[in-house]
Amino acid sequence: MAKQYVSTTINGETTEFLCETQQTMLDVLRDVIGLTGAKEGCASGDCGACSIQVDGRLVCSCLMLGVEAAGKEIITVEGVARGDHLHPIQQKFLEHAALQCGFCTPGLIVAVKALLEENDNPTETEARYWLAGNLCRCTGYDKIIRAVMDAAAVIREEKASA
Amino acid sequence: MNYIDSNLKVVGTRPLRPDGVDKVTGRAMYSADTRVAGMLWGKILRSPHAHARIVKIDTSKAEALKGVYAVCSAADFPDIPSEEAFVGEGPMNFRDLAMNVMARGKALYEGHAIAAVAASTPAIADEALALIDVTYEILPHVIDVEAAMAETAPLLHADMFTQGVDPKPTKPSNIAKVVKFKKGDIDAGFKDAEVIVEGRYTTQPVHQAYIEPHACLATCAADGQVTIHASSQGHFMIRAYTAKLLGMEMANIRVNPAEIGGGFGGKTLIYIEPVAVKLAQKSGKPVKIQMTREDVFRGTGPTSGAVVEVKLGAKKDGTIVAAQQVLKFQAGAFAGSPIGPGCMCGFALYDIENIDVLGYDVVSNRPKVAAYRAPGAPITSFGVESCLDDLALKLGIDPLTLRVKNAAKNGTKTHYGPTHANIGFEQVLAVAAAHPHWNAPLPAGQGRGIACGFWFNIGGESTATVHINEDGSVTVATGSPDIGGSRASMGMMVAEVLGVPAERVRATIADTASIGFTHLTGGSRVTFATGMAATQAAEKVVDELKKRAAMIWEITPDAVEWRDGQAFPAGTNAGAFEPLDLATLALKAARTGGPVNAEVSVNAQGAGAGFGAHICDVSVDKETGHVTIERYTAIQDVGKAIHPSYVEGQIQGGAAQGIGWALSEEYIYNDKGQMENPGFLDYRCPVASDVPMIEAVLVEVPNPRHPFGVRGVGEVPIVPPMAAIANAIRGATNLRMPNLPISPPRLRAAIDQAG
Amino acid sequence: MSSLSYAAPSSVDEAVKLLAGTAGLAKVLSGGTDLLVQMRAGRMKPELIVDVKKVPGAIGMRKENGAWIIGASTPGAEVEANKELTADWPGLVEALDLIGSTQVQGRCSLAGNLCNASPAADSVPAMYAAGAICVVVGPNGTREVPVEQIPAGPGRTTLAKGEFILEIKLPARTARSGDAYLRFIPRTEMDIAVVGCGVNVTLDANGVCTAARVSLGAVAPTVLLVDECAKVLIGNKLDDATLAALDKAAQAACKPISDKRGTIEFRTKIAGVLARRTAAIAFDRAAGKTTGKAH
Amino acid sequence: MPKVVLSSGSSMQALTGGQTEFEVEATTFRRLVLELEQRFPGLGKQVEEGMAVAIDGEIFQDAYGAVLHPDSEIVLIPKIGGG
Repeated sequence: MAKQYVSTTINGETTEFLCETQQTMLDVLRDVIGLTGAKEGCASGDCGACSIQVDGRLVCSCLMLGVEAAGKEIITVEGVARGDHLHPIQQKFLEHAALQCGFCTPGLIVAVKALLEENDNPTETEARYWLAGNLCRCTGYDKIIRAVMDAAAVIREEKASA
Repeated sequence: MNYIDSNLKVVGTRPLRPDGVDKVTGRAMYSADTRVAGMLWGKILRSPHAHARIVKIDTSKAEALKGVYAVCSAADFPDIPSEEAFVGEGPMNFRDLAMNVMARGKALYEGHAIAAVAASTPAIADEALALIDVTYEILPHVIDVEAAMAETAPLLHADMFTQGVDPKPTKPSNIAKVVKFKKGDIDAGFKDAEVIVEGRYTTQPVHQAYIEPHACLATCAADGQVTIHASSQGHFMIRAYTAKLLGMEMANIRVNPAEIGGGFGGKTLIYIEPVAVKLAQKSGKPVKIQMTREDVFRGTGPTSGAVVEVKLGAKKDGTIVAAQQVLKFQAGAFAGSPIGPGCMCGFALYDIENIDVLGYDVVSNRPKVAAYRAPGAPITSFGVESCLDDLALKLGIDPLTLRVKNAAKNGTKTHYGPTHANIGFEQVLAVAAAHPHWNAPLPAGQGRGIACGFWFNIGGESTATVHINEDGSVTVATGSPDIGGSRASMGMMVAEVLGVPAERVRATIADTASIGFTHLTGGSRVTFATGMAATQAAEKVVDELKKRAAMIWEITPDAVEWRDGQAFPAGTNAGAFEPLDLATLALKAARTGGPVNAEVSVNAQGAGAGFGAHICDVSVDKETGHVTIERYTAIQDVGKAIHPSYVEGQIQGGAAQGIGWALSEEYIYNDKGQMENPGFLDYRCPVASDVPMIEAVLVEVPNPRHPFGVRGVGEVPIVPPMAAIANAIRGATNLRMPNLPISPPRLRAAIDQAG
Repeated sequence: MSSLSYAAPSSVDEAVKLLAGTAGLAKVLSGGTDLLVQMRAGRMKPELIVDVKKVPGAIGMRKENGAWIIGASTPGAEVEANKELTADWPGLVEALDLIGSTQVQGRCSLAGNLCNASPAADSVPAMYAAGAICVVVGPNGTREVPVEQIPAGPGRTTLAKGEFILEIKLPARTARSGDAYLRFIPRTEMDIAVVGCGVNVTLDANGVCTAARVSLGAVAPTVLLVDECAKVLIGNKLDDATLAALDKAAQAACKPISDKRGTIEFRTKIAGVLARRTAAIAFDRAAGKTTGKAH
Repeated sequence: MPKVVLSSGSSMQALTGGQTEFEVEATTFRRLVLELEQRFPGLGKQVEEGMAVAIDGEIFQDAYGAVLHPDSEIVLIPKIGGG
């Protein structure tokens, strides 16, 4: 079966790959490109562990075909840190102990990034509903939400002082 | 040495976890993240039938497919004899385990593994599975526990005769075991009682629902040596079970522990590892097996669903004088539900003179149950704590006061034998009574509930090594998979003993070939038992460092004192020397006798039992039956919190899982015995918007049997939520909801019925 | 093994040719939030996937003398970001917003939700209530079809081979009009609707209803447009008597099944509850009272 | 002599012919296991592999070394695992 050629941008790098039509973007990231940060928890869009940004918009990479990546700007968890230092969201997740097993964390980091890009001052309720598609079985969400609110504050300060 | 009352510098603080950065940047390697060149994809064919005789398995078409390198079924595995052993978690019959990993003769539940293939791509593997031709003779099936107990029920195992009844039965049964516990004289107790309440409660099986599906990668060298990369709650468990099922020597299997994406007890068993090894042996290539979410739901173990009958008798003043329980636990397709702990935990919280508990371990055509957080305790306590609430109501006594009046204390003899020692239940109840939540006025229309929980916690075998690196930094390695941040607590205990900052100590998990045996991560044992080993290893290192300093100063080791990461002369008559720090001593290690390391193995005893009390407020939409958790507080005796954030996290996570168990999680079967909701869409775990902030209140009653006073914390928090929520719903609606989950259709129906 | 091909045409003609020209099953890909799951589960085995998102008109929104024309493949998140559209059709936008998670919002589309033809689809009852018109393109050119004529049954539509929905038209808003959509689910998010209800009303200066469309989801093989409920509203204010009659009419219209998501009894009762609650929001909006989210 | 109590939950009365309490001459748990096996064939093995014991109130799992006193009470209970 002829594979499809795709040229795209992943975490700022121009990336070319070959994939089969039925391979999802998640399959491509993990099995073709070797970016295993995005996780497969369900492959049906119900857990959010595979969350990525496509042209800035939050999506489940398991609900997108690899071929659809052509010409898009894709951000995965591997592309969130700012060079050699952590993004405030990552820093706050660590400070608040907002992870236990850490398997849902990559998806959450990307989902929170998308949230704070759209709204840097969410209420607790807004944050909880925005993240309803990111299942976490370890934490009960408490520390995750605290980390989100704290990271939002940092990002607002950064903007103010910029 | 004991540090409980010493002035601690590291333990009790909240440093960043050592493995944190990898996990927030996507670098951490979980089971499915490992891949090697030339790797094949293994997939497993599962039974579509709940109960069927396997007449024939024809794999010829699959084997002929291009890209398929190996196919296997039960015929490829040794037919091992029935043998009880306690290698991992709970008594395990290896014949049952083998037959669960690959069905032999009969498929006992929908999702039971029948055969497996290894192919060059996942797509080819899927195609190959479709080409395997299995002839089934469909048999009548049974799903529900009481139906399975009936004389006329379809039998799963012709050779299963109920254990624990005298005389030994002559007819086989689905009842694997009967368990009885007695204390005092139950009949006299009820005669003595002035008030009696009883209830019948049911709970649904619930899945641990770790977000990481089971996965492993097996490679097999020409000389028969096998390497397995897998995440689990015990890589030594994987080695032992895989060796047993394949008839291999343990030394020929090396298991590398991948990061684990949640387990909660569900990864204390194996499902795919022997299959991956077998396929690797047959194909001569590395084989990776990765379960789908549907595989996880259909093929792996939830905890038992159950029927729980409770009868309580009390004096008017609230003294409980008689307590009786009958428990019927689903074990799934093979014997071994947590009926033992189920029978022990419910009444372990209270000082009651007369107790009678009867438990049944019952097989039916469901996946074999696996451990899930305090196995058995949440089920039994849902019944007991709900019934206690009704008793309080009938007595006109505040439900917390009733629990205080009857609370178990040090010296209370339990109905299963042990006497409680060093427990903190009274302290927990006192904190609950004084807590602002318990004393806050209840908003109109809301209900407030309280319930308590108990778990033994265990110790057991652990190994830890501490290395002083050449530059004076420190590494601690253990054999305990880190499921929730234990690397942080290991590093902190070692740092405390060495007198260095937490950041100076790196904690890792060593593979089965690189460290001594360590029992799996479960039973809330790691911070207690492995922590004990790590602490003792650090102490040995300190003794060695003192010797080295003594050698440098030419004085006797007992004239050296270790403080704040440095060696000092002990007093003036020891001589006047500049203190020697870790870096200096490490630098001189070669001259003073070589590397400074220590390894300690323990079989830790004296694990301290844990008690918790949860308070929750709910509001109920009486038109839809929808329940909202408005406020939630979880109070628990944690002994000593090494890293308080991760202790709070355990409690918050356990409470949230309990909220799902109470309100929304359940297995839905059709009349063919097939699960209808094998995915996160319709198996409804709580999402972020379903739960409020969960206030975790840490009560610290130190366990004198641990150097830092640690007692296990991971399991207690899932015990109280179901009853706490049901009790709150009763407060809001005046309805006792005895059946879980308390879903909107159930609650609306109950509201309509009450009129 | 079965080969699957993919095309992303840049014109209607090209897309129609591809869809009509395939011997086997050809599927239109908009957001793919249903299609990819069905393919993964093996329930759907297409030969060709036609990604129509590059077709002019498929993505984006515009207002033409009061009427909104929405590209049928526009991701929910993009539709929700349009403040003016949200002001005109808050109920429809909220319904779209209820499909799946934030992640799903980044992909899911009105056409996908409609053509997946699930009776429980959240945006469909809202489109029924709004009186939306589908612009269908195909081998025989373009035709405009009322939205309620698209679903034929669970998983089936009335679209002919080679046809797909390019745009969704919403009629121009008249004064004192408002719409709302509510659904009931066991959790607060991420579930499929057990019952869904859309209401769209126009009031006179005294708050008396002059026009109404009421729809119910997940209580029959397809979403229902319930005239009996509309009749109850028209000519009345939303007083207790009207609410009671609306509840009764909604329950009477239900022909649900019992399944893993709800029983016949429960669905029927909830349909009545939601009809009342949704109507209350729609009336408030028509009267210019609230603009806040309904959930 | 230390007293052994079979908590009925141990479901081992079958091996002891219904006896639930008896005295055993032993100063360590190891000796106890050997004595039990000798007196009730199968019981010692069962205790070793499937059981935990409460010695004077404290639960031990795999504790050969545990010391028994003349007045010790040893209760045999199911082994405890956990999640």
